Amino acid sequence: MTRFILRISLLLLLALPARAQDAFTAALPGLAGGFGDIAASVERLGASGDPRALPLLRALQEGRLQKAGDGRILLPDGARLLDAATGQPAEAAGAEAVRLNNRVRQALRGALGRLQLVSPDPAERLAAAEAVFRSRSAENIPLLQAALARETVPRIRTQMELALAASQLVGSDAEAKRDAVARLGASGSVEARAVLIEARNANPEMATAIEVSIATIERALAIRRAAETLFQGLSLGSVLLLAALGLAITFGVMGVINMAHGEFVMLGAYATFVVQEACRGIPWLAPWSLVLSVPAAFLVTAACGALLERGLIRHLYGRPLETLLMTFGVGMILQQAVRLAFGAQNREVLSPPWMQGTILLPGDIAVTQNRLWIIVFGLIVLGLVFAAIRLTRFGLEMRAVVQNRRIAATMGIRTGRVDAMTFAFGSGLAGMAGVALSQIDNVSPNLGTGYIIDSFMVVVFGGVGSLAGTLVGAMSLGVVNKLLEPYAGAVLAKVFVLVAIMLFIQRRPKGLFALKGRAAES
Amino acid sequence: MSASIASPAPAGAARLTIRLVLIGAVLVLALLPLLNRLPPDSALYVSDFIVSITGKWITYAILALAIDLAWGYAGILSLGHGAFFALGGYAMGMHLMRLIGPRGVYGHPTLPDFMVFLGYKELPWYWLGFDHFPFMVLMAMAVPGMLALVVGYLAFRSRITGVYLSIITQAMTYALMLAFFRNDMGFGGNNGFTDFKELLGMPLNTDAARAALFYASLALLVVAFLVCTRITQSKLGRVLVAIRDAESRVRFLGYDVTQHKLFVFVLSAVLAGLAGALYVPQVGIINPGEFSPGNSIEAVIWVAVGGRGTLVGAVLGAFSVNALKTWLTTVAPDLWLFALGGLFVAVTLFLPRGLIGLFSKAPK
Amino acid sequence: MSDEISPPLGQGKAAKPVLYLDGVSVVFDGFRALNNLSLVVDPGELRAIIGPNGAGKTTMMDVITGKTRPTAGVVRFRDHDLTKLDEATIANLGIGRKFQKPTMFDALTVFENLELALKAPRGPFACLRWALTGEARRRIEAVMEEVGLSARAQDRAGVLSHGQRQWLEIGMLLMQDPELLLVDEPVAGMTDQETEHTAALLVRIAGRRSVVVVEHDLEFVRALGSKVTVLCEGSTLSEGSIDHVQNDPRVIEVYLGR
Amino acid sequence: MTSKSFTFTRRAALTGLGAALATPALRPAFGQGAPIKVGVLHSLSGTMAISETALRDTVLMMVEWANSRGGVLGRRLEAVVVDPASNWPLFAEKARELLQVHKVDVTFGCWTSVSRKSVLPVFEELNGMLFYPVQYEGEEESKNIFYTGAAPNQQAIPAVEYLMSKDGGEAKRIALLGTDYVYPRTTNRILRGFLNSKGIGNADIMEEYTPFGHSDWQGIVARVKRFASEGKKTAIVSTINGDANVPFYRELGNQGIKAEDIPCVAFSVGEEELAGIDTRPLVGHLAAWNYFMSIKGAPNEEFVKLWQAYIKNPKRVTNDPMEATYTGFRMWTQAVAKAGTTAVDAVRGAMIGQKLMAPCGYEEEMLANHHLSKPVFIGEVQADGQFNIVWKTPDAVKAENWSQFIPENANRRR
Repeated sequence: MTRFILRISLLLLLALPARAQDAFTAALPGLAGGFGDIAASVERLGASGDPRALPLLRALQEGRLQKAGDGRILLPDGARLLDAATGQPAEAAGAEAVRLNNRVRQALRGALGRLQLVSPDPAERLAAAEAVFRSRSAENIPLLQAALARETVPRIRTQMELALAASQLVGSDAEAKRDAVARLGASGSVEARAVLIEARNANPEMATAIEVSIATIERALAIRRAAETLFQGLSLGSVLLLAALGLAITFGVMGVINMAHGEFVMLGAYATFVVQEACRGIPWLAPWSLVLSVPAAFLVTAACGALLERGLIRHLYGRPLETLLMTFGVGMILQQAVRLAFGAQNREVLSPPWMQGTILLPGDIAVTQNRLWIIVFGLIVLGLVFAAIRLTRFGLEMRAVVQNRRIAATMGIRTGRVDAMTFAFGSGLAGMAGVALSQIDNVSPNLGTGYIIDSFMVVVFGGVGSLAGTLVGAMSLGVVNKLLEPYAGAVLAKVFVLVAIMLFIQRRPKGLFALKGRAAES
Repeated sequence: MSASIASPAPAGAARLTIRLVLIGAVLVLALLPLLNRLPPDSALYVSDFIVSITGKWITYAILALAIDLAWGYAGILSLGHGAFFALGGYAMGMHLMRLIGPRGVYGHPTLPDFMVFLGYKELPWYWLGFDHFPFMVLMAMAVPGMLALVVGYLAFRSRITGVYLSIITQAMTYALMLAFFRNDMGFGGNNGFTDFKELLGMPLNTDAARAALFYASLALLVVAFLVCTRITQSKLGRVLVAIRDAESRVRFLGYDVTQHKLFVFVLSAVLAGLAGALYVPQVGIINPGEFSPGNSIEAVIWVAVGGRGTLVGAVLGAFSVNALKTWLTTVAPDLWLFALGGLFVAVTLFLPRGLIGLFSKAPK
Repeated sequence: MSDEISPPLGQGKAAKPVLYLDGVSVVFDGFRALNNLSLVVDPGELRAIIGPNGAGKTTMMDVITGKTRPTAGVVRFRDHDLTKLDEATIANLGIGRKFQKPTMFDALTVFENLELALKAPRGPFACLRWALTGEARRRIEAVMEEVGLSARAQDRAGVLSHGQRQWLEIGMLLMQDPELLLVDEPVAGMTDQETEHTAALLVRIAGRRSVVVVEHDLEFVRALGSKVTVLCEGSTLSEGSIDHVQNDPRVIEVYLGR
Repeated sequence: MTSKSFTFTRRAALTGLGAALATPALRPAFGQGAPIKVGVLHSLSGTMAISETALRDTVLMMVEWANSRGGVLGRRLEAVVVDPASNWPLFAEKARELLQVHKVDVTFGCWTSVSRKSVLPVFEELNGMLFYPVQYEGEEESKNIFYTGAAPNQQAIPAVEYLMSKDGGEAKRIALLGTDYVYPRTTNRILRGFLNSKGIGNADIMEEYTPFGHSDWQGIVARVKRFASEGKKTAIVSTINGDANVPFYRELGNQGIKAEDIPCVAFSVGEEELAGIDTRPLVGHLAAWNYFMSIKGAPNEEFVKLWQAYIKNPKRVTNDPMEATYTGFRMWTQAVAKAGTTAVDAVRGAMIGQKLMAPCGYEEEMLANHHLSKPVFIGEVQADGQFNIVWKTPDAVKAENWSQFIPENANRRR
């Protein structure tokens, strides 16, 4: 009798909502267990479709979910903690956070994906579609089909269709499988390729069709890879350009060999750090601290440059080799001063949100945002330098002093002031390079040393005194380096480039964009 | 540009004084290993540390001499002389590695330890012959010499001078540094060579070996100094000074400037290579850090501090800067870079003729 | 390199010219420094070249001595094509040059400057082995006598006055024992007396060698009493005796029109 | 010639004065013996200063700690700090100076393998004693060195085992990325042998080396991504050293490599290194060490408190080599107390078998091969720059400095 009643109640419980609720409660204890238990529970929660699962899993993802000493799972709700099973407030004493590892995170992504496929937020739906794609499972097919039926945003649709194809590939419907292979092949994405390669071994009967699809993807990827290599080269080139622009002024225009140039770059990076720390307390300003750093770094390093020029370098005009040795000493001092002031450890310079992650250019070419911004920044700085030299009074005076100091002086130009300003300008550019480098490299006292020789090579290769040469030099060195890298490795590529430049300079001692004519002779 | 540089030929009486001072200095140096044999409580006792560190400084002085010959006289400011020094050092290092034989950690009869654990099966061809001392000595001279010949020929033929030459030679040593850092080069990568056992049958960790290396270095310094003096006081020396001050004018006199520069550059590289070869067994390690551009610049600064274009100044500079560095890195480990950097600034600004300039009157 | 010393002494106009320039042009960045220039200098001849600033006088010297490569044209010295040779080889063939701005080695003494110029094997090993023979010393002393610097033999060239530097450089030319001398503005900064002395010296030298003098000072050119070539905008404007060119209307126009 | 560092003298004077004023009764009274000299051989300038200055401070802290407890053998400790400036021959010179001129009784120092290799002959020749606190490639054993960092079997192999386990994501393809020097080369060789023994063929192993301080990781990270897209679960094992890590992790974050997809386990990235990186995009990437600052328990709390009080910064982090320095130092004081002298030979004998409840929460023991038994922890990077320990060995693991995965060691196996 009791058995009969039990059966009836079980049947009743099996009615959908009840069954789901039961699955929800049943999955909870696992969350207090080891990582394997947690992952299993998460999967069950994701499959449950229970409305309470979503806030719970989100809390878990954000590390807010607590477990009590007795194994009850506690969900934070404002300041209170609620028992996840009963929804009643619970005692928080002795509770500790449920910890995550990669396995749990992976399960979470799939579970959340399934639950969020119909989320009202398009960004969440897109992320969910990507997550479901990764956690491909035949169980997702109906979910995806339902979601697709309602979806209107093309980009999300594409992603959902991919996810559906990937899920169908591990399903049992042979017809759908064949179709999925073709659709995955047409997508041209790296992830689809991975899915196909994985499926190849599991489905020997479809090997030919899969190979065809993989080959289609490979063709699309080859073009994209070439474009990405080009981008990497331009990105490296823009870093070189930024590092070398200041030298193009101080060395190219004034003929001063400033071995402390790298240290000015480093100072610029530290200025970025200081500005960031100053903005830290002001939430609306914090994401823009990097923008503020640009003028700040320029001013700081320009001031240091002016000081260096007026205090030391001007006594050594006409003796470039002595300047070289002296500025080497200055570089040592600057490095150690920063080390003592800020500590030898790296300093953390955050990337603002708009500089993080990857974006897709037309043609699905993936480029990292920070690199893209640095290329843009490099070109803007180059444009500003060009404008400063060609369009401003200062630029005119600078060119006059460089061409004929004596005559410029007789025309009333204060050549000493122009020298100081020119040097300060070049140093300020180094500081701006430091702002960019703080986004890709260490902010440490040694930051500048890695760039000094490359910068000199860029200036000499491009042609001393030519901004166009510096641009072309930097970009071509960057691209050639990246073209060689996959074959020769990072080190040899660099060695080859260095040797090539040395040989090139033997052929054309004045560089790519040589100043011609009698002026260049003297 | 360098009108203030002293002429290589001081007047007779002054020259005699300099000679006496130099002979005295050599004798004092020669006494050091002997004083090391005195009982430690003796007033004249010189510690092992002083002997070994002085031996190292002597090789630095030879390097400085080589740089001064090229820079102070011919106006060739190479910022890559550390590369020649390091190449000589690597030649010696390879010899010493070969001599370890089966005493290595893995007990392989021919392969050095690093090759064993990098999975080499046999010795690369460019390691052959380095087990013979004379071959090593030849290579310690020939490899830096050949490199100088090639780089110098290309540069001088294209009339690359002044700062351009400095930048190119700097790139040369930088490229070599990157290349030697690669483990695939077969030179031990970043670790380079170390844990040497013996040289010419002498165990290296003995006082006798230290004294022998000390005297070998001192002898090379004296010979190098005499060779450099002979060159600078010959007509060749005057041609070099002429090239330094007005290169194109020398061409119009019918001198093949490329040949003269090449001669002195190669000779200077060979000297640097030999100095490097003697340096390695005394410090017990050679690694790609020796190629770092900073090292070469520092060596140039020794010459500038001592006073360039004087030979004596180069030696004086190498000793004094290194002594200062050794002392400061112990008494002021956090602040020594300020002192050294400050010294470099001060010397270029206030003592264009270096420490030697303090002792001799200006030429005008 | 040729070490032969065979100045074709005393040969007449019929002899082969020492220096032969034909149709020489030099273009810098679109600017024609020399424009189809032709010039023939005979053995033993003394030739004065005048012309306004920018006429191409110095460029012409640069072309002859190998410092600048012509864009077009023939430049021959005896049988040698100078456009293919470098400065040192040309100098060793027997062409000496004195620069507009006296250039020597300031860190060396007067004696050492002359010693470097003295005709002798020029290679680095030869220089290393070089020892000053009595003969060489006598020659150097003779030249010092000639240019009036005997008293300053052991002084650094850097401390000489401008006029003395001119003399020293002329002395260096003499030490080179060249067949052809190119002398750029030799009397700038000299006193009248020194100028006269220089003119006499050049005339004396010219008997044995060919001398080409570039000069602004017309009095000095007149004192040389030689054939005069007037350059303008990179080409020959007029050629002949000093009186001839001074009366040439084109020359007058160029000089007055400026 | 007295040669205490300027900073140390000042700091010691200040703290000593402070202690004297605050608690005059507790002022340690030292016996008549001359001070015991402790050499500190860590780079304070140049590229390695980033890592090594913290170790210098740790040794100074321990000297102060020992002195505050009455010194060792009733004698005061005195630190001799020198700056070998990240220059390897200078390391050898300074080692000689410490031993011959300053006659130090013990030296704590070195970080890179090459610096240790360069001073090793000096310590052997002059019979000095060096405590080396950093994990390294093994394949070495010197009677004059005590290795208090991990040998490869105490770090690399457990980490890769974890990656291949169910919890670690069941990696079937491994990308070995390293800086081109001997530690990564040897470690990767050992790992390759280990992976092959676990059925992962060479086609599923990618190995790539970069120079020191490499800053442009775009191409390599893109290649790893491609390598990972070939149908098997992939993981990265990083032996990237020092400075190159910041640009590497930035690139990893920016190219969207998530720990759930391609986890990256590092052997040279600790709390100090993470201090210079925005760790939010890196959550879930791993590090294998024998100590993490986030370890619970009294020994670690004591250590962290001591450090933050000494450095006067409540936010400064501790890391594995600092813990190794601390552990080595304390074992040395125990051994000196046991031997009753600082003489190297006697202390060496007394060192073997020394035990200490280390900050890592396990009892560590100095083994006869001069290496420590150590537990292994795998931690996942958290958003706050600390590590969340996701796996640990049940016991301390005995060090195997001669790896069984290097065939040449076959005849050495014990």
